[in-house]
Amino acid sequence: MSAANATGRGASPLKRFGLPALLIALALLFPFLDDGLGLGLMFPVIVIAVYVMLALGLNIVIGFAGLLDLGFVAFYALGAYVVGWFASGHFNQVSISFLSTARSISGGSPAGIHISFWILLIVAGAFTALCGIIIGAPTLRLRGDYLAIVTLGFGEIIPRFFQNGDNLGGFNLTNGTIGIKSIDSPGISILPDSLSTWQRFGTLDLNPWYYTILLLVLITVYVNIRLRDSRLGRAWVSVREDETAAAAMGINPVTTKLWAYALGAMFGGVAGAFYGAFIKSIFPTSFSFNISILVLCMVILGGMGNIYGVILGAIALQGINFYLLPQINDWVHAIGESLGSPLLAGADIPKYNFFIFGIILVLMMLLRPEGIIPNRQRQEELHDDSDAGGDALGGTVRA
Amino acid sequence: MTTGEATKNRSGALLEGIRSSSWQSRAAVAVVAVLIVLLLVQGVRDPGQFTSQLLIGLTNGAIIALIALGYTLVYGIVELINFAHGDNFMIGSFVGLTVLSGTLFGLGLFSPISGDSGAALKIAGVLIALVVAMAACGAINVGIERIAYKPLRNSPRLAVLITAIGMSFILQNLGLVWKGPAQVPFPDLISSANALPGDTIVFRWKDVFVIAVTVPLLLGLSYFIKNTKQGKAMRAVAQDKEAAAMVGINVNRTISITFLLGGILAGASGVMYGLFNGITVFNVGFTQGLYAFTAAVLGGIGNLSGAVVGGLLIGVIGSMADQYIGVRWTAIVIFAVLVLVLVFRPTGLLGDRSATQGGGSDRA
Amino acid sequence: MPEENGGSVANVLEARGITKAFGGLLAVNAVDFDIPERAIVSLIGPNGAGKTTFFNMVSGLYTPTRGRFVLTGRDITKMKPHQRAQMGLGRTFQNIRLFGTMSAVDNVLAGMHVRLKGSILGAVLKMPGVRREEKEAREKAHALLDFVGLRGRETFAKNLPYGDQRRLEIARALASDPKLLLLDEPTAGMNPQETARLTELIGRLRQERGLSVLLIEHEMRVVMSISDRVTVLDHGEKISEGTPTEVRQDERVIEAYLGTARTG
Amino acid sequence: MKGIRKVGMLAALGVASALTVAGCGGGGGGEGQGGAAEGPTATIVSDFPLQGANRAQTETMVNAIRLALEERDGMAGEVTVEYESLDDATAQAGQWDEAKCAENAQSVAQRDEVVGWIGPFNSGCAAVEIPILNEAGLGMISPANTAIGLTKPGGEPGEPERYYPTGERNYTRVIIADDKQGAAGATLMDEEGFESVYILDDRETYGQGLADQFERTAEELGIEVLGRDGIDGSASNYRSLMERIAQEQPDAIYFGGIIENNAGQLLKDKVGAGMSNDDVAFIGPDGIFVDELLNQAGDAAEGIYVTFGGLPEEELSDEGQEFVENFEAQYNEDIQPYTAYAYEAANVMLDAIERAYEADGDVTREGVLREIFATEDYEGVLGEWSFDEDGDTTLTELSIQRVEDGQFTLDRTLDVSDTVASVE
Repeated sequence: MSAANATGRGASPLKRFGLPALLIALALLFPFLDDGLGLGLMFPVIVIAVYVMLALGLNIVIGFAGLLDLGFVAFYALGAYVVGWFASGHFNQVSISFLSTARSISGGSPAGIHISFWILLIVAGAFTALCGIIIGAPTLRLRGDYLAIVTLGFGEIIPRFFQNGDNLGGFNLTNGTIGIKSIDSPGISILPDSLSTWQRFGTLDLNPWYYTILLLVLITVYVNIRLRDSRLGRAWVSVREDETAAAAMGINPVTTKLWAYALGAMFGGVAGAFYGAFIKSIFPTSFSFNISILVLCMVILGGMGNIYGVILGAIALQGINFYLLPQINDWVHAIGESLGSPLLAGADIPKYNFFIFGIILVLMMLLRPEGIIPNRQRQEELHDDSDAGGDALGGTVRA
Repeated sequence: MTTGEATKNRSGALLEGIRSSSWQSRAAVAVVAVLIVLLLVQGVRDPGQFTSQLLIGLTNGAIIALIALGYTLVYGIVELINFAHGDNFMIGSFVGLTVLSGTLFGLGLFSPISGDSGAALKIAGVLIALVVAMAACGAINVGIERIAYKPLRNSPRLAVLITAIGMSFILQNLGLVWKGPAQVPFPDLISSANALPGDTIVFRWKDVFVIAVTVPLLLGLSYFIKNTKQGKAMRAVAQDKEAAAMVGINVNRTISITFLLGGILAGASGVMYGLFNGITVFNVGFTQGLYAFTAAVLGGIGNLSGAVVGGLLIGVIGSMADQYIGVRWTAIVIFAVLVLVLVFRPTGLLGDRSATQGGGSDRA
Repeated sequence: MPEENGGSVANVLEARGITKAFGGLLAVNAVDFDIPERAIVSLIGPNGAGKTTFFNMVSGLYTPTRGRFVLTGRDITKMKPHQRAQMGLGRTFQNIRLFGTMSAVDNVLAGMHVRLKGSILGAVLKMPGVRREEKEAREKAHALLDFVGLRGRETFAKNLPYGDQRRLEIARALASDPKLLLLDEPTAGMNPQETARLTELIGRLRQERGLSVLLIEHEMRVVMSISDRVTVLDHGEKISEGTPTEVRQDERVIEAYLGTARTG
Repeated sequence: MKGIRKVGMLAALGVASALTVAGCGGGGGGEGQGGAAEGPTATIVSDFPLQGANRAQTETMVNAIRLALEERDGMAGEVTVEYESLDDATAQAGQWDEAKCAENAQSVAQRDEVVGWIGPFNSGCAAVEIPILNEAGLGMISPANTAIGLTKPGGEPGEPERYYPTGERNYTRVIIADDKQGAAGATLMDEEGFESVYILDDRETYGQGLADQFERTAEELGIEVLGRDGIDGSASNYRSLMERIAQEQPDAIYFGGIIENNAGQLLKDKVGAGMSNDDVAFIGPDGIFVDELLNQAGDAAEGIYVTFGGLPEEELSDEGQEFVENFEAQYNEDIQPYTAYAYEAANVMLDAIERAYEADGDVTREGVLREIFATEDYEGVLGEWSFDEDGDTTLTELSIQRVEDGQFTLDRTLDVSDTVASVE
């Protein structure tokens, strides 16, 4: 990473800024593209962007600091619940509103706590970072697999706690399995009426949602890059590579890891907060172990530690999930019909989703363990005797 | 770091850990003691109920223990959390079910195992189902190792962990396609009648069956590892692969045999699970696997007796939580135990991984 | 220890009654040990004498069973390795432990970690202070690499030649501005030329940078040529201490070395 | 604007069938070719979880909708009707997924040619979808949602208004809501003279809501509630739980939940703990009213009661009987409890489209929605009923099944309108 950075400094400005600029421009224009071509992909793209953010958060923990976290979903859930608690009618015992878009049909101030979404994004980030520190502080001195197991334990406990949290000594904290519903929409109320879709994000025009998550993703990417190239980024790599040696250099392994954990948790939490507001409902069952695994696979598939690879991994996996697998079903049916084969025409591909997913994971690891776009350092670790070359962004391909 | 140095480091760290966290350990011991006292008070208040729950917990735990052994064996040798193990267990129960429905179709239900005519057939059927499932799961486990783990032996652990997760997905999907998404019933071959006289304490023939399968398997496994040449090779490989290879042990073969043993245990526990609970389902491997894995960690992963103790403890903790805390909190209690054990005693209850010792926790 | 404090030469490190027991085995037994300022002190002894254990206790990997360490007047016995490093203790490892997939410069920068102040927020916001600091740090790292005589600054550490890796490790240790540098068999596996260059480098550490050095070394020629003082351990006990010449002539030392040679 | 979007849609269909729809190419390929090309074309969609444990059930529901359409030659009066089946489940979740629900609703909301929505299956999914489709003014008919709060107060605070941001209703259901079904369970206990009950639920929206309703009515009727627990549907067995319930010596155990959450195991362990169904009655809701339960639980299912928010197939109207015959002949599979409801929902929807076209000369969402709510004295497979102003069915007749000789048999029908009124 830092080495790549050094190489990057020498690379032409076109290469350094050209590709990201092109990608950002493309991302900015996507809604027009979607509308013009009638793709109808806005919704899945927004969900994919949420996963990109999650994957980038987990990338800090796994890719940069080398901590295997199997319970990342916990922070996602916590972030979502922050929005659920403070931007809905859930705590109907009180009625507090602050810069919120929430309105009451009866005209009075709506029951529950309604705080501006924008404030809650920050609150969610801070809260999950704090939770990351609370969970991490006693556990991060564990190494490798043990840490993975503890995080897995937390990942199982927290959603179950939300599930049971509708009656904690008579207090309804989480509304149990029924979940928290009718979460307030974000909005920027100071805008003129001509931008009414931005005053209160609606469900029919998804552009405000899209640009919001795009901004969040870009911030995440930027922070990821800055951190990677910072003093802390070096400390992460050194702790990942050799904790004992890092400690002998005066790097405190526990606080270094704790930072990774807290920052990763923060991005997970912000992603969760956005997701909660976007879906408008939170159910504890949506935060299952599978999500942790899915995000983990995104990070690994894309190339641990490589920011662009992780983004690509998230897009690829969630794309497969949302888009490709249902499509395959249609294709197989179409092929079956044209061939007159009732077996294919009636084949039930969704039934094999897990199978396809599993095969992808196994093949990927067997054929290209360093990920789609490998991180240069990680590639070195994986291919022990090959020499250096290429940079993180472009990624020399050595399968 | 050389092995010797690593060992020294570890023991040094352990000593240091015990000393520096003594107040924590003391607090933990105090909490555990209070809990045990509370349980005993309940036990004295209603001994029948307490004993029944204890026995339920122990039999549930025995099944978990068998699955946990598979995790711990593999971890001890290759330091891999074999995520596919739980799903292999599920496949085992499906194989057993298929065998049973094929050979014993239409057999009368609900007759206790006694001298009547069906009994011999039942026993034979159960035995065949067990053997076939054990063989099938053993083969699957070895196959998975060959295809998905062996090529990655020198890769970072994360890579292997991902393939393990991938294999788990594949097996689960196989189960889904094979037996469908719904729970599938097992034939009711073993009586649910109480094996003990009276009805204050319930210990059913099904529970007897679990013990009757588990104990010989454990003894056999323990004998195999302690006394046979292959078992000794396993221990050697677990200690140090390179050194073992240098003294002429076939490391690949030893690893295969470990996976074979793990698969055999998964197959046996799968059939046992089905016969015992009467129902199995394609995703049973996930939850049971998670509990079993927790058990393995609780006992000290890599440690065989630890897996057994951990399994039994998880079973008992589960049933006690069902009884005294509330069913909805049971899973949380079990995972909280997992987290607390790891935080306060990362090496597990039986700590020292003497039996099949997994190497350094700090391999880069 | 009044006499040390009153003396003209202050000690960088004072070890008093250091004892380490592994189970029932006494690896190090009641060793007193001083390292004066700007001194090169060597610790030698046959295999299994407790050198590495003692060394690891100094650097904080092990905690002594009894006894205490004082580094530049402060008790560091209970400190963790990274705290000791922050206090001014730098070290290298017997079997080189560089951050293999970081470039040489980045290895040195990682060593500089504790001397840099850049906060996370500063790094994220690219604050001018942080940028200036990074720039200065990079220049300093280059200077350190020059000092140890290493080219190939952007090469991955693990791809450097063996001798260069040793030098890089020293540069990395120097990056944290230590007052005391612990070198664990720095010439292990080196050919005579490399050994000579490294010996010269160790000498320059004291002359040019004013460091104290604690050296564990097998290569007697190195020990005898650059040490101000040599301490000999055997079976966990200090059996001799003095100038190289004194130690060389000490009967017990000869006996200890011959004894181990005899038994094996 | 409308024109542009139409063009856009055509382009989309031309380039790639970009939306995650599975329907058109599948089994119902022949639909929509009934001649009479002069009328307009409209599309209806259904939204069910087509993956995971509910699959067997939801597939029959999709087929039932296809059947309804085929019986009319793909026409609702003059209007040619296209049908698409959406899936709100994901492989990862193995069941409905709120993101998928929202996505389906979002994408459909923006397609003007869609005028009707049949579904969803799960009440939790409905809570996600209704607000989105409400803003789009799309009329919904659910064949399976029973959570009360979707249409009327009695669930959580703020319900049902929170689901209807425009203030206008757009959601109806042909199934009887949980308040009535929960009451039916309690009424059954009352009639049978059971005095105490232990309540279990599967901690899902459906089961927990139902158990809440049951608990309320039971307390109204003076039945002692000995305890309440939420089970983990993935537990290996419930022996400890049943052991503990046995100590309480209840007259009955009520389970609010679905078969997927291990109801078969629960029954086995109940009987195994010495609580035979004769000594301690077991009452469950329509969520376990599936033949699969008999298969799973075997002898342990003998004698249990199951409440159903409607009538079983043999009690259906003549149209109902005819539907069962047609369906089983056409698709060669047994109907499931909700199959007839999907069929009814489809017919109500098609009739509404027909009436809307007759009245307006065009098929619009507004028109269809208006006509859905105008459904009155409808004679369908479920009997004769209307939608009330909340969009709920006016049917109040529920049935209680009992398992006898390994089969669900109608035990009695209950009219619970009085009981519910007293609770409210």
